[in-house]
Amino acid sequence: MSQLTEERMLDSGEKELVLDVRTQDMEINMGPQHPATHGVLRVVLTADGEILTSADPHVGYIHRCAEKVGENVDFDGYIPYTDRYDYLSAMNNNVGFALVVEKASGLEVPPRATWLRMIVSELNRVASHLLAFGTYGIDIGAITPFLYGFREREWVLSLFEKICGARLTYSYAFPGGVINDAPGGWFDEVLKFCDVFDRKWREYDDLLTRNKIFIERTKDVGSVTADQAREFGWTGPCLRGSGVRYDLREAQPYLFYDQVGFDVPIGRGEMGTVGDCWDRYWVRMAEMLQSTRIVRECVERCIKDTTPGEVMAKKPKTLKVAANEAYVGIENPRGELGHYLVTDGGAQCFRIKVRGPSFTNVSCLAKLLPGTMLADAVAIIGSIDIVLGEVDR
Amino acid sequence: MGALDHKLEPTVLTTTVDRLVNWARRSSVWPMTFGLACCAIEMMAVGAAHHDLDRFGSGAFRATPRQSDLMIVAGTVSFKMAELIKRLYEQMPDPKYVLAMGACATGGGPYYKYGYHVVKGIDRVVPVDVYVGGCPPRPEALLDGLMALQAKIDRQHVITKVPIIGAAT
Amino acid sequence: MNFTSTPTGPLGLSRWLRNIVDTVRTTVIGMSITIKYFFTKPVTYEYPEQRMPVAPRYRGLHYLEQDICIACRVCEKACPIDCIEIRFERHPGNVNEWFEFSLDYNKCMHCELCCYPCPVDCIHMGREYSLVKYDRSELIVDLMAWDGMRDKDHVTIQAAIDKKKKKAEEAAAKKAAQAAKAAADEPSAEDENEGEDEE
Amino acid sequence: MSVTSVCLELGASLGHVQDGSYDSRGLFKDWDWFGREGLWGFVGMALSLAIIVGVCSVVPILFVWVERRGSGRIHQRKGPNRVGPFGLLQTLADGIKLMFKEDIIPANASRFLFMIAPGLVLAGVFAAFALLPLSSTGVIVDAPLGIYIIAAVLSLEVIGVIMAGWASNNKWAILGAMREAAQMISYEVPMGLCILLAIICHDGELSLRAMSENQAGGFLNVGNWLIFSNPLFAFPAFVIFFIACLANTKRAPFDLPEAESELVSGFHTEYSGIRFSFFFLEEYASMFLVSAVTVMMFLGGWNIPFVPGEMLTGGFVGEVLAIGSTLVKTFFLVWVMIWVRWTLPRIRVDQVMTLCYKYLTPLAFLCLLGSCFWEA
Repeated sequence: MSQLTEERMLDSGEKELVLDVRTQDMEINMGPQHPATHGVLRVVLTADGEILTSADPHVGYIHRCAEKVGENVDFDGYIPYTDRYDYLSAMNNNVGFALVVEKASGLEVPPRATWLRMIVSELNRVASHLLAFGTYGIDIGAITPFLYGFREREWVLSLFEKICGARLTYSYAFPGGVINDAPGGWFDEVLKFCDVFDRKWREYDDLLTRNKIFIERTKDVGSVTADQAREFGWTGPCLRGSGVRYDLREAQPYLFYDQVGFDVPIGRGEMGTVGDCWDRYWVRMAEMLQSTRIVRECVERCIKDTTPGEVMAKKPKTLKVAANEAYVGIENPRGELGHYLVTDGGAQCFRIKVRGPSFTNVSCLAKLLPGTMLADAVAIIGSIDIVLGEVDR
Repeated sequence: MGALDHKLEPTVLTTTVDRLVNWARRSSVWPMTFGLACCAIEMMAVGAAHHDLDRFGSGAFRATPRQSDLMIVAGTVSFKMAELIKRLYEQMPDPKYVLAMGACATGGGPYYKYGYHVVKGIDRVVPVDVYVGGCPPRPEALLDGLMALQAKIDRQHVITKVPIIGAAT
Repeated sequence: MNFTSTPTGPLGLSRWLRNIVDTVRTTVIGMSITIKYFFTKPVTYEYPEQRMPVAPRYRGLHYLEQDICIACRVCEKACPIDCIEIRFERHPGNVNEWFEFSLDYNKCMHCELCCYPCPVDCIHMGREYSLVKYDRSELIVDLMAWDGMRDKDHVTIQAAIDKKKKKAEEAAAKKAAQAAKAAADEPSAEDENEGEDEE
Repeated sequence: MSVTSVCLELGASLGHVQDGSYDSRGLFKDWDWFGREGLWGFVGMALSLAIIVGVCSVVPILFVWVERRGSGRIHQRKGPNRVGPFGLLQTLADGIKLMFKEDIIPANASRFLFMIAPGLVLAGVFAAFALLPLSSTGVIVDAPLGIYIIAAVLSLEVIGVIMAGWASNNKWAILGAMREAAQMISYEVPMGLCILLAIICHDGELSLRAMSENQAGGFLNVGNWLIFSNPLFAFPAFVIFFIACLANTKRAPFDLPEAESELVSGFHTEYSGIRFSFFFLEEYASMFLVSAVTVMMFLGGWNIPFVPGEMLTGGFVGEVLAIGSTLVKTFFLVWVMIWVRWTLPRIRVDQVMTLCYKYLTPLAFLCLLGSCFWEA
């Protein structure tokens, strides 16, 4: 720090002595071990007091070479790895990869498997958004929502455990179908969960969403207009939070999403400007209700239209796909999860490229954070809801 | 403790002190908020209502390594992260414990074969006290791991001499 | 682009009052929810004593029905990370002398891919989940119920060897008989010799 | 009020007590269960002192347990229940563990300041306990300026916190310390105004004991409690004072100095072992202290509904009842603090200031003015 006096000419022609206290901005290293970075994101912040002047996200602390592994293991063997890049929405990842292999190989999937895939995808969306809700609460400073969110999440996990045998890394949807049919009574329990969840959702609404402090913390913070969101390449709740109605389930329906009715909640700037943290958060909350709505309809159709037991297509022991290329994007809880698959006739992917939503979403931090306060930075990072496993893959 | 560390003969008094301190240490193992990957979600689930790590007095997740006793390495450790784990471990005050949770932390896990990034076992970076297998382990398994750690703490010597293993009695 | 968190609008009296009312109202609502749960029964499972029900399909630690295992190594090949290690020696009578059937939980990701292709359905993922060790090498779990061979295996092998011997002898005898028959068509002396041998 | 004047005032009160020139009813003057003379008098006095000090230092430890169990129940979990009966020994175990933990002093820290900061913080709070009456005679120093000395001694804490933050040589710590400084000093304003209101309503009494005595009587021995006798202005003032207390004790939603999701652990990021436990204890001790002060000023002190005030000011039973009553009310307020913590999100640092200067201070002024008219 140095103190300098300098002379400055005023408009009136008089000279003025200005005491210039030069201060140095503080460089803060947020992460990789920091409670608010949702894993191992590292953001190098420059702060002038509490106001941030620049932010520089560093990723790669949990790079797990998912794509490289895909070139080495066969299609079935890669499914467990898809679980692990976005570990909060493993079901969706399974479905996404299974779909792209099916598209490349032309495998026919039994309808029951498709319905089951939809049910588990939507349940997983609920589970994932519940965790986002909880951790966002913690980021803002309320710990109780996290516990409540996990309480309901545990129920979803127990449902998953019953159908596929795992709590977090499901490996449920394989190319050609799903591994197991739903056990007896599973559908009833799913419906019961949906009903109870809708009631609990109102509590979340009262406890956190409508809380004045929470609103004050999140409204007008990190506002992103629709154009800016598109420029960032955002997808998913982040993009919809900015008021863009773009949902792959609606825009390019995969599975049977064209046969079920649901709304696409978008941010309307209810509390502040369109595309602020509250809107992004709200889109997630509203999506959970839509998910339970889809689940209900899927369960009904699944029971009515399909015969139990037919969940896996007939396929050779080792699936080989002729030289082909395919891209399938699905709506992950965090946005568009795209798999671009190139095959060469072998049993492995020749090349698999994963387009992770979190990675694209997180890229905005360098633009979004400067000018906000440190506490806002936490709120913004939380509202983007990144999963570092997928950012780095 | 400093000067008294492992200096005193085991008498009624010193062993009682040992037991008291061990009791206190095992009853309040504060983990560090440090999640790496998938296992971290299960670690959070352990803290949540259904499993409730706080029953064991370990619910106080501390964000800073300075106040934590236990580092739960929950997830894949890449080479880039290994360095930081080492640093975090060194920032923790003694006595400190490390629990390797899940296959990735214990030995490279699913990435062992094709991964060019993974530290094949976190014990190559920091000394590990308890290994919990699974991918990811169920929350109950982590609780088992905590109980195993408590059993290990119970066998510690704080001020009394450490018996030399294999010495003639 | 400007993303700063600027406060919106002037703080008029009506907004000032509304803010106060909102804050108090939402705080009271939130507190009523938390206190409601304070008087609700906890959902905690007291773990070591009480256990959360584990689904029948749970993919926990593996178990092997060694009796019916035919050591075809399909599971070993199916594993994406080669965490199954099988070493055995095949003896007569389809008896395997087991040296190793181990699962390395340092690598295993519990994907159940080893279980699907098993032709005799002998490897399963059980509902046991707790694998806590003080040493990393202990995470390599031996799935074998027995090492090497059991007594009855020896019997089986012996029986198989005997059977084989017998078969071989029979075959030899048959062959010899055939040869004899063939020889019988030929004239004389050898035929007698053979007959002597048999006696 | 500056530190010097506080010390002077405190010293003066103590000095007066010692040379007998200060005629106060404090210092256990009436606690003559063992007789006032000779050895027994000394023993009695020591015992009484021990009770006060014991209560004041054990109670915070209890609060930690209450907080952990209470938060557990709020979350539908069980909370610590394996260490001792109902997990009651949990805090003790934490304490012993922290005591036997390595005490790290970072290499670049300012060693001396780093080492004394936690002690200073704790000393500030425990010094204030000396002025806190639990019953009409259960007070160590009944200073005539009691409430202001407490307010001033409490704000000593901020010095310790800034010291800790600065000495740690850690960016999170210094940010936390700065937040603490801003927050504490700002919230002294509405706090002071509410204290002023209480003083006005209590006939200009500054001693907490006198304030409490002033609230005896009335309808069912409740009517004279300040929040009931002056419901229009004193009740909002009570709420404002309580909010300011939350901010002063760094409790959520004002836990910015140690905001875990933002500043790792705030000003005590670098502290480990016993020194950290000082900060930990200080938080709960000051919770107890400010709650007790609130009780004394607004919630009728040691007065119990339906029990005549005279019964509580003399005799062994009366003392016990009075202390019990104070503790119960204080516990309730502490519970509300815990309850609030597990409900509300954290406020941002600029909103803390907004809340203080744009909402609480004007409201406190209004209440002050209003009660001036009300009392007049």
